[in-house]
Amino acid sequence: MAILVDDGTRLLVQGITGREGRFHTGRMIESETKVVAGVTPGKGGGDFEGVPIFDTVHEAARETGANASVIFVPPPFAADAIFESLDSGLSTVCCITEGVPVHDMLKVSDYIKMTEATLIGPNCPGVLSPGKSNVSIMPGDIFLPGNVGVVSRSGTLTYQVVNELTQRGIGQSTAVGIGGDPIIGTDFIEILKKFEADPETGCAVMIGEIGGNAEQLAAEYVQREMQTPVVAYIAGFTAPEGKTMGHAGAIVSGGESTAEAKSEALRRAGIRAATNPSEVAELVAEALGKA
Amino acid sequence: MAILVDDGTRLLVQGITGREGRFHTGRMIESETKVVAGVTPGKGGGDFEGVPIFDTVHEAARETGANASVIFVPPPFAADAIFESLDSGLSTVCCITEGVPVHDMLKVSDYIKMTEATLIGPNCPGVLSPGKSNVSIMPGDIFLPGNVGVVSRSGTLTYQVVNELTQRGIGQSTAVGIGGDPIIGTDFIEILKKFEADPETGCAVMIGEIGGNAEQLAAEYVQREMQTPVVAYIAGFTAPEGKTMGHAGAIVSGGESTAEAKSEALRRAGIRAATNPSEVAELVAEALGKA
Amino acid sequence: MDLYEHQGKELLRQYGIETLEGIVASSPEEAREAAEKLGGTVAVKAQVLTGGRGKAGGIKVVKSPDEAREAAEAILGMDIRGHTVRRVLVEAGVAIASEMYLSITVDRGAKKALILFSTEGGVDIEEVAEHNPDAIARLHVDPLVGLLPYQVREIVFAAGLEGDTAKGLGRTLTNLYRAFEGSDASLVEINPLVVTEDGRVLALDAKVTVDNSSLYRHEDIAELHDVEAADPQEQRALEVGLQYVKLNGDVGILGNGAGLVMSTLDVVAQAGGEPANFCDVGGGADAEQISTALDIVTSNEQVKSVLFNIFGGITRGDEVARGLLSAIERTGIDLPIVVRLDGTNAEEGRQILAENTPKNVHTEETMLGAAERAVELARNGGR
Amino acid sequence: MDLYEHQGKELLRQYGIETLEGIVASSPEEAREAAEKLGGTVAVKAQVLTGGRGKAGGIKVVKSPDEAREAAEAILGMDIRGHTVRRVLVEAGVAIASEMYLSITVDRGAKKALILFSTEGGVDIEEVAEHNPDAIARLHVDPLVGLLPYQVREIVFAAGLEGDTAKGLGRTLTNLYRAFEGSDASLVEINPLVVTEDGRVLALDAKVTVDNSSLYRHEDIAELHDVEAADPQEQRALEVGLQYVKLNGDVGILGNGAGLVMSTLDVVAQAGGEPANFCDVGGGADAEQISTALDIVTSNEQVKSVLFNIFGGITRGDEVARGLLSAIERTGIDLPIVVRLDGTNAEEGRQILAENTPKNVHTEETMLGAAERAVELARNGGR
Repeated sequence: MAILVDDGTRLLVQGITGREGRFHTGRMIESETKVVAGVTPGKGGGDFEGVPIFDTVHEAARETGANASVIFVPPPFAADAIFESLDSGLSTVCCITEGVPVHDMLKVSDYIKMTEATLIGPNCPGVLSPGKSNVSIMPGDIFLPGNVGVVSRSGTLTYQVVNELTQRGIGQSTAVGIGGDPIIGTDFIEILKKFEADPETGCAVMIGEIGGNAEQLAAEYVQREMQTPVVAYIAGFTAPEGKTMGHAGAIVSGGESTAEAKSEALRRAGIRAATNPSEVAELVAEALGKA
Repeated sequence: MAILVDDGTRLLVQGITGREGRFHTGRMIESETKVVAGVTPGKGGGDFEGVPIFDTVHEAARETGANASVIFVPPPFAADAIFESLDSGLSTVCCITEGVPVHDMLKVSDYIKMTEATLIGPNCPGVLSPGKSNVSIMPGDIFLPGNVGVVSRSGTLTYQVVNELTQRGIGQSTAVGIGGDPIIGTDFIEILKKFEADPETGCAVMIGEIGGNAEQLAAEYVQREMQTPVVAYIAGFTAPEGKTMGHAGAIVSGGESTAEAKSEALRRAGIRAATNPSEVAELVAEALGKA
Repeated sequence: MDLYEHQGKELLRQYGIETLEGIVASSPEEAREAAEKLGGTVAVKAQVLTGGRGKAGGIKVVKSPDEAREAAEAILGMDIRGHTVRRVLVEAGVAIASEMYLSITVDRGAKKALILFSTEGGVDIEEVAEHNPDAIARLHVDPLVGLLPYQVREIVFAAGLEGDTAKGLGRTLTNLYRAFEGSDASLVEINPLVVTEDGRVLALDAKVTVDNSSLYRHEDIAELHDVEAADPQEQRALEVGLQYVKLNGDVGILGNGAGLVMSTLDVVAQAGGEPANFCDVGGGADAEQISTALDIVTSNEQVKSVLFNIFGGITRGDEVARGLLSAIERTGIDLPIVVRLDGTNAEEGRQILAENTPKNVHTEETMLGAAERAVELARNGGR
Repeated sequence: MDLYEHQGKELLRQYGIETLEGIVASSPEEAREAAEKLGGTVAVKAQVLTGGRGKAGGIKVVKSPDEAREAAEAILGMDIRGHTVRRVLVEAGVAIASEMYLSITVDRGAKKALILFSTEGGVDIEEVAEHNPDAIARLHVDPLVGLLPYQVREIVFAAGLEGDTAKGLGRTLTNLYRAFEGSDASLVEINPLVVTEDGRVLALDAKVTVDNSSLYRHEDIAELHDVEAADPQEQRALEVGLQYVKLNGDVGILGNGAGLVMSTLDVVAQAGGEPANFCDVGGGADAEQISTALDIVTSNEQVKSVLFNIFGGITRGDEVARGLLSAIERTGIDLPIVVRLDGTNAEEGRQILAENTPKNVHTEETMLGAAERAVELARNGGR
């Protein structure tokens, strides 16, 4: 198995003819992802490295049987691209685009409740199931097939952690970068649930950051519901304090958004909490009995 | 059992101090419905026949444990009243109000997909489970507890059919008036599903009208999924032809909205189709082996 | 509420949709003046609240003011599907490159707005829908999200247009959705939507139906209601909140709730009678409304008996009985009236009637019995 | 992007929210003139992009133009939490009956807008939230549905207001939500929102934060950005799309992705060093941006060594290497630079560096190794 993307994933690339779209489509094809269609309005009828290009996602999905999409369109058009994917019945949508307006994402994530689809991102590296499918901008060659599920708010930090795992010979089932924006399609808990349900995932790694309280909520879920061992790492112990105006933020979050507070909450929930990426790999090895 | 409302229903009346609200609250109390709260903004703190009145539904639900509401507020405020009920966590909402703008209902019925609640109506008589709970404007004294589930687009025609059943000694599990407006909260199929799942319902009666194609869709569902016998009646064989401008309506419905076309579709699906209310009772008796 | 073509176009123009220049005329002379003002070839188009006017000869294209006068003379007063033409729209001519179809309506099943678009616009669109359904693009719009840019693109790609003409179509669709939402319409239809030879996109016709329930928040639209066009009795019914449609039989019918009234019509037909009308007094009718309803129903000279079928829910039997008695007293109606009263406060209602029964009022226990009695009374000559 | 009080109030006024009359002054004399113009008692308020100015002495209520001049003299140039006061808002006085708190913010967990309201407005609202949470009404607004009338009523009932004052609060909330949506704000906060003795509802303060990602569609707001207020290097970083925050250590840090950079800071600290800054070159950085980033990081005189930590995804190793080399060439930087390159095109990047290694560039295989090396180099004196 694996979660979200696998051998059965037929990928459509939205914004395939842009700079990032072209570059990463090439790389996803190299990782043996089945890229079946590209969409760029006005460029329908052409192709990119053998991948047919369509004007609309509906048409592309109908003609090619695509069931997932990855989005590289510029921020002002990203929400529209997500809606287009959702309305075309794609089940997994990864929005890589950085800088999508928060109010656009509020509307998108409300709408998604009316669908069966999963949105990953925006401002995320995507999803990769080693040896099966790469729907991401993650460097495929650092991954190794295996049984560790990785979920992260941060892109490059994910690569760092995956790299540390791979160097120790510990492979991954699926790595999911959920994105670091204030409003994202899928949170830690929903991904952890999928890992818990996935027989191929024997250990989950959660990589968090300062800000918000998503890690605390996830910790509660882990303690309450998960059998699969979880290793966590929160970055930002020495991060500069964010400047905040007004009181609303503090009232909402209850003021517990530092790395210390988060790591403390994780430990209280019985989760192994690392202090740097190398330690993550050590703790995973320990959890898997490979130390 | 019964569906939607029963002994456990704790009812809140929105618009309890208006003319209709006062009248029907009295009647629902007479039918031994547990009316636990009323809401009229600005009249909080008072009471109506011993039922405490609140300014907001949130407050009323929190204070009284109400889990269902019935709405009697005027049309311009009806959609807002529905949203208020949904956001307060009530699980069954009956909107009696007639004349709610269609575009308001489009928004409401979209929003409802994000909740767990059931909306009945608008422009409907409500829901009544004889001997258990009356969340409706239906005259309670024509009902008899029993095992026939009744679902109808028409208010008064429902009473007529129920009356015919009761006069033959055939009781009802629950009667649901889903309303006759173009956009309603709950369609035939969803109610038929609930009857199918209700061990107390041994036969379902579906009462339709000309217009739209809800009856045809329901017939398909009945044929495909239902074990419970279904008796149907479509009113409007001699109805004046509606005047329609433009082609869109005909293109959408495919032109099959006459009573003949509907009855034909029902019969094709193996459903007993009556030609008048008395015949409904006869066919039900037959279906229940009481003829 | 249906709008006339010229009203619909005015509404669409308010939302930025392009139409031809046009002038409304109610006499041949006005039509001549209008044609003179517009110059060149003009179309003289019957303004009626029904379809099929083209096939009925209600549209004529003419080349001079005098011809416009003649055309208007022929069209004004014409009967099109029961609608008398009282006004024509005189509209400037244009060179057309292609005709498309574009509409937005409410899809009851999906509970969403539905856009229909075809490059095969014109009078035969329903035929296209039946025989070549793929030629019609269908697109649902989520009511909360609204029309999205990608949806506009889908329609533009379906049209196969490019450049400024593509932009014109996109703008038209965006504005049409704004008009649909902004005016609480249940239908906005442009057929044909044309591309002119110089690449503009124009609405050549406009059918707009506004949701009656929303008129309270659209005073400007409510004012457009054409009182003269309606049957005077239907109009009077509307004003007091009743639904009334005249039919051709002799049994006047009056009940509460569209379903029950429809069923009553059916039962009367099954009993061998012919309904004279459909009259729904609605939910919660009071004595005043009941009285007006009876008045309207009996004002039809063909009516020989009246079947009064009430099953009370919101409507209360006592109110009904009082309304009936006051109507009889006020109007002196002496037609036979068969009353069948059940449901909310029916007991009280029946008692009120029993205490004051005028001799032309007959009560019956069942709907079937009441229908049979009314049919029999009508057959025996009524008044 | 945070707005100054006077800018936030201007925005709120555009959406129909009432505020006091006020004039911005950048000198004591301008403050005096403003006070003269407004007449009577006025408040002189420091304009800074941080909270806590009241406690820091940044607000003074004075009774004459001369006092206003003196107050401005004291406030202008003041340092409040690292922000230098360069302007004051001179605002008319008003007789206050009660102080409330009202804000709308984005609730990340619920993915909805969240309204917070309390009758206990003023500086201690966070304390109220902690010790008496029930005194704060919380109301989520669905992003697609928007603010509903019942929600406005809930807040008005929570306020316990009646009549025109209740209407004033309802109007304020409705308009505040319009401002929140219309300006793509992530925070709009009015604290205190006051009821005046004559029953008006006024915003006495305004904190508005607009989502940076949305500024492309709010040119008017983007123009308000106060370039002078920012640290010049932070400002320069912003202009080329980098995230840069100055810190107090001596190890300059540069990486891609906020998470990786934060983690790098942590690892440097664990290795016994002190980060001199946070610098995220973001996703897909090109040679030009990398070069500027290095320039900014090394312009800090305290920096003794630089740790360059790149794990490529969108960012490509070859681009990074080229950027680094061109920056060194262009600026002649001779500080020790420890480079750790991994991920997309890292191979190519490492090769480019290997072929052209300037002698102050050291490459390391691992993040931990690179951190330790950078800390060691900084300890040994750097340049």
